[in-house]
Amino acid sequence: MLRQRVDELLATHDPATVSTTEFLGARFDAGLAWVHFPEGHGGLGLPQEYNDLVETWMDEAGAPGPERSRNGIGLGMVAPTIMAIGTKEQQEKYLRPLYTCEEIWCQLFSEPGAGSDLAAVATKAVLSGDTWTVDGQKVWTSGAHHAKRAILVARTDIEVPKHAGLTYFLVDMEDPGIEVRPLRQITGEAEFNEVFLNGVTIPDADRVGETGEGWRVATTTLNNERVAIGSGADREAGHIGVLAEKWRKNPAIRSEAAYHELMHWWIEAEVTRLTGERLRQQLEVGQPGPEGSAMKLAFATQAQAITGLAIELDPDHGLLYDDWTMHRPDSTDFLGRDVGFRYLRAKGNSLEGGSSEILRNVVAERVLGLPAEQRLDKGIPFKDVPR
Amino acid sequence: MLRQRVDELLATHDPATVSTTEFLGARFDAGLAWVHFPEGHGGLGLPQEYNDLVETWMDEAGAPGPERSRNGIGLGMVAPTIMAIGTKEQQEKYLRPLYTCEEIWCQLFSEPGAGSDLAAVATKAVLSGDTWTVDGQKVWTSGAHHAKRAILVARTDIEVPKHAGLTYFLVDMEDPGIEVRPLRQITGEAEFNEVFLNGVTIPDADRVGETGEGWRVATTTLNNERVAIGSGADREAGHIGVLAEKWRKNPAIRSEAAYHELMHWWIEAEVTRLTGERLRQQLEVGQPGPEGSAMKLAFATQAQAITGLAIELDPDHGLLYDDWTMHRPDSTDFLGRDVGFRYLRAKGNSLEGGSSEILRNVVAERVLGLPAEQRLDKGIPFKDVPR
Amino acid sequence: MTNLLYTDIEDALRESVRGAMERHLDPHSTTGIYDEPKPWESKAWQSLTEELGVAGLLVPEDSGGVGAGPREAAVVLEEIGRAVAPVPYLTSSVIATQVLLQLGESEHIASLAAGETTAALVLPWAARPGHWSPAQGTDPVKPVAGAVGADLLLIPVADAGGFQLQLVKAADTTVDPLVSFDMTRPLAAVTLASGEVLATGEEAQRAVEAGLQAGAALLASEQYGLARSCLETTVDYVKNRIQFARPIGSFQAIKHRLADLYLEVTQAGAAARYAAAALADDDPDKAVAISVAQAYCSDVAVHAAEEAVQLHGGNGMTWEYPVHLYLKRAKSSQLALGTPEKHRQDLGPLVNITT
Amino acid sequence: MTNLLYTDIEDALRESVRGAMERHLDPHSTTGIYDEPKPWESKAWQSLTEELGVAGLLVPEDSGGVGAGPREAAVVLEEIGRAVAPVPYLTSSVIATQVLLQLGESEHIASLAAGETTAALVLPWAARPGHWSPAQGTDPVKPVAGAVGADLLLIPVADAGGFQLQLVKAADTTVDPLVSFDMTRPLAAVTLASGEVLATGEEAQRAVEAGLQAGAALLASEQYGLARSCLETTVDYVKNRIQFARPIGSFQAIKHRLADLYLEVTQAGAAARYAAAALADDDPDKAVAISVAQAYCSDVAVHAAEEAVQLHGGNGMTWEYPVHLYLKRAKSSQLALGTPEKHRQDLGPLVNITT
Repeated sequence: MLRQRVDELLATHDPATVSTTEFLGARFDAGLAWVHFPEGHGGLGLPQEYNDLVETWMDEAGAPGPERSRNGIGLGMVAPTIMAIGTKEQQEKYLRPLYTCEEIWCQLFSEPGAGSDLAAVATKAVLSGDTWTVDGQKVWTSGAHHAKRAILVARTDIEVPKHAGLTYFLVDMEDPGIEVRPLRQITGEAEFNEVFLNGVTIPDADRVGETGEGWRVATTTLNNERVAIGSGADREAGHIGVLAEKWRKNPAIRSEAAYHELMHWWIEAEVTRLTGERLRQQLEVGQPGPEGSAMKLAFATQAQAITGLAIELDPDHGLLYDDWTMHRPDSTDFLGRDVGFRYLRAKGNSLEGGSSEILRNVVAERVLGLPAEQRLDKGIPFKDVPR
Repeated sequence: MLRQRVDELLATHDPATVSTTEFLGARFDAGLAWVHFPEGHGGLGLPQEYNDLVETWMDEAGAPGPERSRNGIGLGMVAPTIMAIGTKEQQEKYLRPLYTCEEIWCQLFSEPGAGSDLAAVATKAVLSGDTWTVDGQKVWTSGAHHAKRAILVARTDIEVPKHAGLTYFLVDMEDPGIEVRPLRQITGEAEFNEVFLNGVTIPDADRVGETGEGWRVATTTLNNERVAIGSGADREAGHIGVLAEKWRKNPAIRSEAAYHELMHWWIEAEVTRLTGERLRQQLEVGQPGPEGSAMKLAFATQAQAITGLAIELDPDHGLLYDDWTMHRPDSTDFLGRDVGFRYLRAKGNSLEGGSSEILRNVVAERVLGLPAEQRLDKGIPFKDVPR
Repeated sequence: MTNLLYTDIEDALRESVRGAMERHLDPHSTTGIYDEPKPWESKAWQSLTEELGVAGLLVPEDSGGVGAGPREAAVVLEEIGRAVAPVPYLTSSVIATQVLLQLGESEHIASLAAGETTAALVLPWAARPGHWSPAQGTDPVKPVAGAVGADLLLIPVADAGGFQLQLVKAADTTVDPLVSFDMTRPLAAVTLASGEVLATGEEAQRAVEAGLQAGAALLASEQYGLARSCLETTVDYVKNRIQFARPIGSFQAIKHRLADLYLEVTQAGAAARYAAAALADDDPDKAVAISVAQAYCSDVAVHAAEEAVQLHGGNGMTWEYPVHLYLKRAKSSQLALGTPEKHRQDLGPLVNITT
Repeated sequence: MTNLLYTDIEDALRESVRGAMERHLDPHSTTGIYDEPKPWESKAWQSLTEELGVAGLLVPEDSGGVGAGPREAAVVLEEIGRAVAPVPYLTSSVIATQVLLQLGESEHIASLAAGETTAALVLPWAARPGHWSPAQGTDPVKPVAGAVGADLLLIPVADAGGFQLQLVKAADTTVDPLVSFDMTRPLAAVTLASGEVLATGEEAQRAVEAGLQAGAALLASEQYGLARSCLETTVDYVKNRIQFARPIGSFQAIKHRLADLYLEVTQAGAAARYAAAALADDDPDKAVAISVAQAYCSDVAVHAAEEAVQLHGGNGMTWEYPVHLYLKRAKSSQLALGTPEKHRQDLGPLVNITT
């Protein structure tokens, strides 16, 4: 039955001849975008595990899926959130162009004053009639300069404690009140942007969830971000593989001391890989484990140590850099470019997507059950909280 | 003038013929025990730096000083405290036999429930007439089994915050209410004791400082404990020297990987030595630095890592132990005995005399000026503090 | 990739072994072994062998065993590590048994599988797969694990006649107990004596090597069990120990250290499981899996025990608290069957990384 | 032991240098060097040389210098590290100057001491005392520090005629700037050209060696200054950055990390000072002091800069905050004049520890 639907789609829309956008549109309409979504919204109301099957068949037929590297926020975070919490109108309006990648999405969450403390968002949204007006500044937004839409968390009430005064919106990035500036990083590149919002208007119809429910909605979305972790990786995937290959090819960089250092990190990377593989097996049988947060700690530590070691092993090369010119790359490849870039870029691994400090808190409190930090802002109206 | 006094003492009390006790008594009476103490109390009211001079002359003449290893608490902590804060009667009664080592002192501070949190002492002292009655339990008391006297911190008021309800006493260890039990350690030895106090009586005349001033008095004494740090040490003093010597004598334990590990710790030990030497030079010119607490962290880390490495370098030997028999040694030699003992004993280095965790707080707050931990027991009567 | 999860049967096995350890061992009597050495705690061993029959896990049913395998034995060892149990499971039921299995020996294997007799491979305890030498000359072999109290000794010897694996009855030679850093797995000096020749030459070599490989692969599970127990005990302690009017486990520096330790212990579990699985599957990656597991789990166990001592504060330094038993077992096990340094050394060439 | 404290004169010198750096350098224009490379920030260099005359600290008065020594030069370098100053002090006023001093050269030394000209020793920047090779053949030498913008190049060359130290005017050859990881000390490929032969054979060897020793000894002070600055900046940042309604510096895990870093930085200061003093005293322990200081201070500087990036959070990852300048300088300096690994390797035999 499902197989039949796929065959029909492939027969009527030959991937070799129709454009990707057209094919994806047809795939969406056939309910083969996310088969666990309801009919009419890109799905067929089937159990989630059938998705993998469809992906496999599509791959076999050489049929395209949406490019995750171009619309990661849209596909990974926005679609499940809109499906779970959005209105029928939102689902009808946004899911299809999101899936076909005609509309790229970005995320307006972090702010200069709300990094680790994400709920401290100060960008404010004020309702007048059925239109919200938004003013504030967001930061660390990737892809903002070619995004058509954004998800936004803004403060709609300063009289209540910080988590209670947030609301979640869908924003048109072509609003004239939006200014996107590249945010240049330590590497010389600008992978990310700062986004300034000055009198940006949002119809109330583009609010997701109730006013004041923004934290809950945003958390739903963030949880979806974790799905990627736990997929099994090959041995020597990642930085260790790059370094091991260099070692094998270049006898001049070898030394006894470096050998033991290299083997130390090789083993660290391997045990993290094994841990990820086990987590994948657990997920497969429906027993998710709490290892994910801790594994992200390991990935960051290893990326930073291994790239640092790689620089030391070949000083004549490590003293140089490939290119400091300011670029705005379309996607991030941690393993791309030269060793100096990889070293600098890896510094972000312990900050982005939950800093290592925050993750250690999470592991200590949620996994080990140790007492939480005292919250000085608990129960205090946002306007009275020290910032 | 001072030299003359020393010569006179040596002439009248030939160290070669009189007993050590007699000589020390005469030295005390001559004001040559601590020349910076007042006359009549073992001193001559001179500046403190003359002490070194007297020590040098005594050494040259082969004359004995008091044995610091036997009466370290008495000499290092009790004498300066009694001199600074004690009554005239206390000074007259205790200083001389302390100096001659006829009376050995021990310290009754730590308790099972008051380790890092020293001010949480629960041993209570109640005044009736002019006699205090003490009940409680102390722990980690070295030398309690051959001490004649003790300094004690006890709680005399549970209605005030914890630091304010303590009082400092001098205790006769021969009181029938005192029971000393050896406290066996991880090494198999019992360097320390538990001391149980059941209805121990102390005349009010043996209170040091005012009632409720015990924390201040105890702190004075603890500060005196730090004097030892900062004395310059020779290169390869300590655990690293033992291991380096073994390495030199025993080619079988050498390997390239171990070489780099050994050199790593050799360098760590050397830079700590240089830091100590610099601190000594600073003290000499009257510019004490705040490095002491941080250096203790380094000593503990190095002692633990180096002894652990020493075990790994020679597995056939490291698998064995010299002796598990329960002993009560008179003094502690961190470098004594075999490698297994040194490894286990070194574990205490990050706990005794201020745990590494407490020391990091001290460095962060007092040296770097970072905000203090929130004190949940601040301003709360001791009786209401969670324990 | 091979399955890294526990089966329901393994979960049940774990429960049984844990129950037996809890019933028959208590830390105080285990500590007593340091003052009054004895080869092992007989009630616990009796329960493991007679009641649960786990000494025969590696042995096929037609040889008198249970016909399970390394995955199941690894679960038993996790629980033994958890309890620092003073029983000769690793030395007799894994290493010596594996040596005899490799040889297809039939006379003694059934009584080993039943736990009626115990055996030990007579090599220095730090010997590791690929790097060991048979006894030569007349000096006793030391320090040997599992020999104190064993009935049978498997002694690799080399003399003018070549390389032999001999089986010597303990009664026919001298086993001198040594004062060991870890008295829960006491070591001994074993005097050589001639006995029955079980095998010679390459066959004997392969048998010894198989025993050491099984030992190194499964020691990792014992180390993991020990490390995990240290973590759990310490988390429990810091939740309940009050200083400065709050549990010390509420101090962030302690929380973060325990989070890091959780990561290490979790990863050690995956590494140990992979080694057990690779041994069970006779996977071509077996040697890699063993070196990775030994290099990693050895250090994690030591680190977990060291953190346990430190975070138990003064109590961790006492003879009365059982924490020291874990530290001693962990540190000795780090040396056993090859130190992490040696395993890192061995691993490189297996994955085409050399100097 | 030699004096490890700063004299009043040195304290005054530090104040002057710090003032000059604060007046003439700001992080934004220093960052600008990454986009528009220039050899060094001329105002800062002018102030150091013309106003303060510190380029001549190592040079005797009768050769046109100040007649101070390595202790004083070390103080200047601490401040240069603190400011990640893009000035050729280490390469010209220390290394090249020391080479010429060793030779008793008189023609150029006075103008170097005055800062009117700058010079560079043409060896790969990772060359270290006892382990370097003169240029051979016709390939350019790279990566060379201090050559971009230098007037004079001191080039060790080896050919059939033996070993020579040549002095080549920058105008007479090609100095190709390289895109450097640390653009505040830009590197170059230097094309060989014949020039004046300053010395040959052992005399030339000794001069180059003296330059490298002075460079390695005093680089440690630059690294210490950098590390200390990172610590101070970070402590200041965490006191003021509010998250969760409190300064992030009130979180214990961060406090403990900074306490550990304080220890490292403090020890780096002692090690660097001892190296400077041993160089000043021409102490028999000089080689030990240099290897210890280089092995230790290199890593501390990197660690301090890495912690600064992490504890500045997202801001530490930006181009706008100056933290990245410190990380790049620290990581490059770790490789300069020998990595810590190489210095540990060198140290052992000096203290009778060998494999």
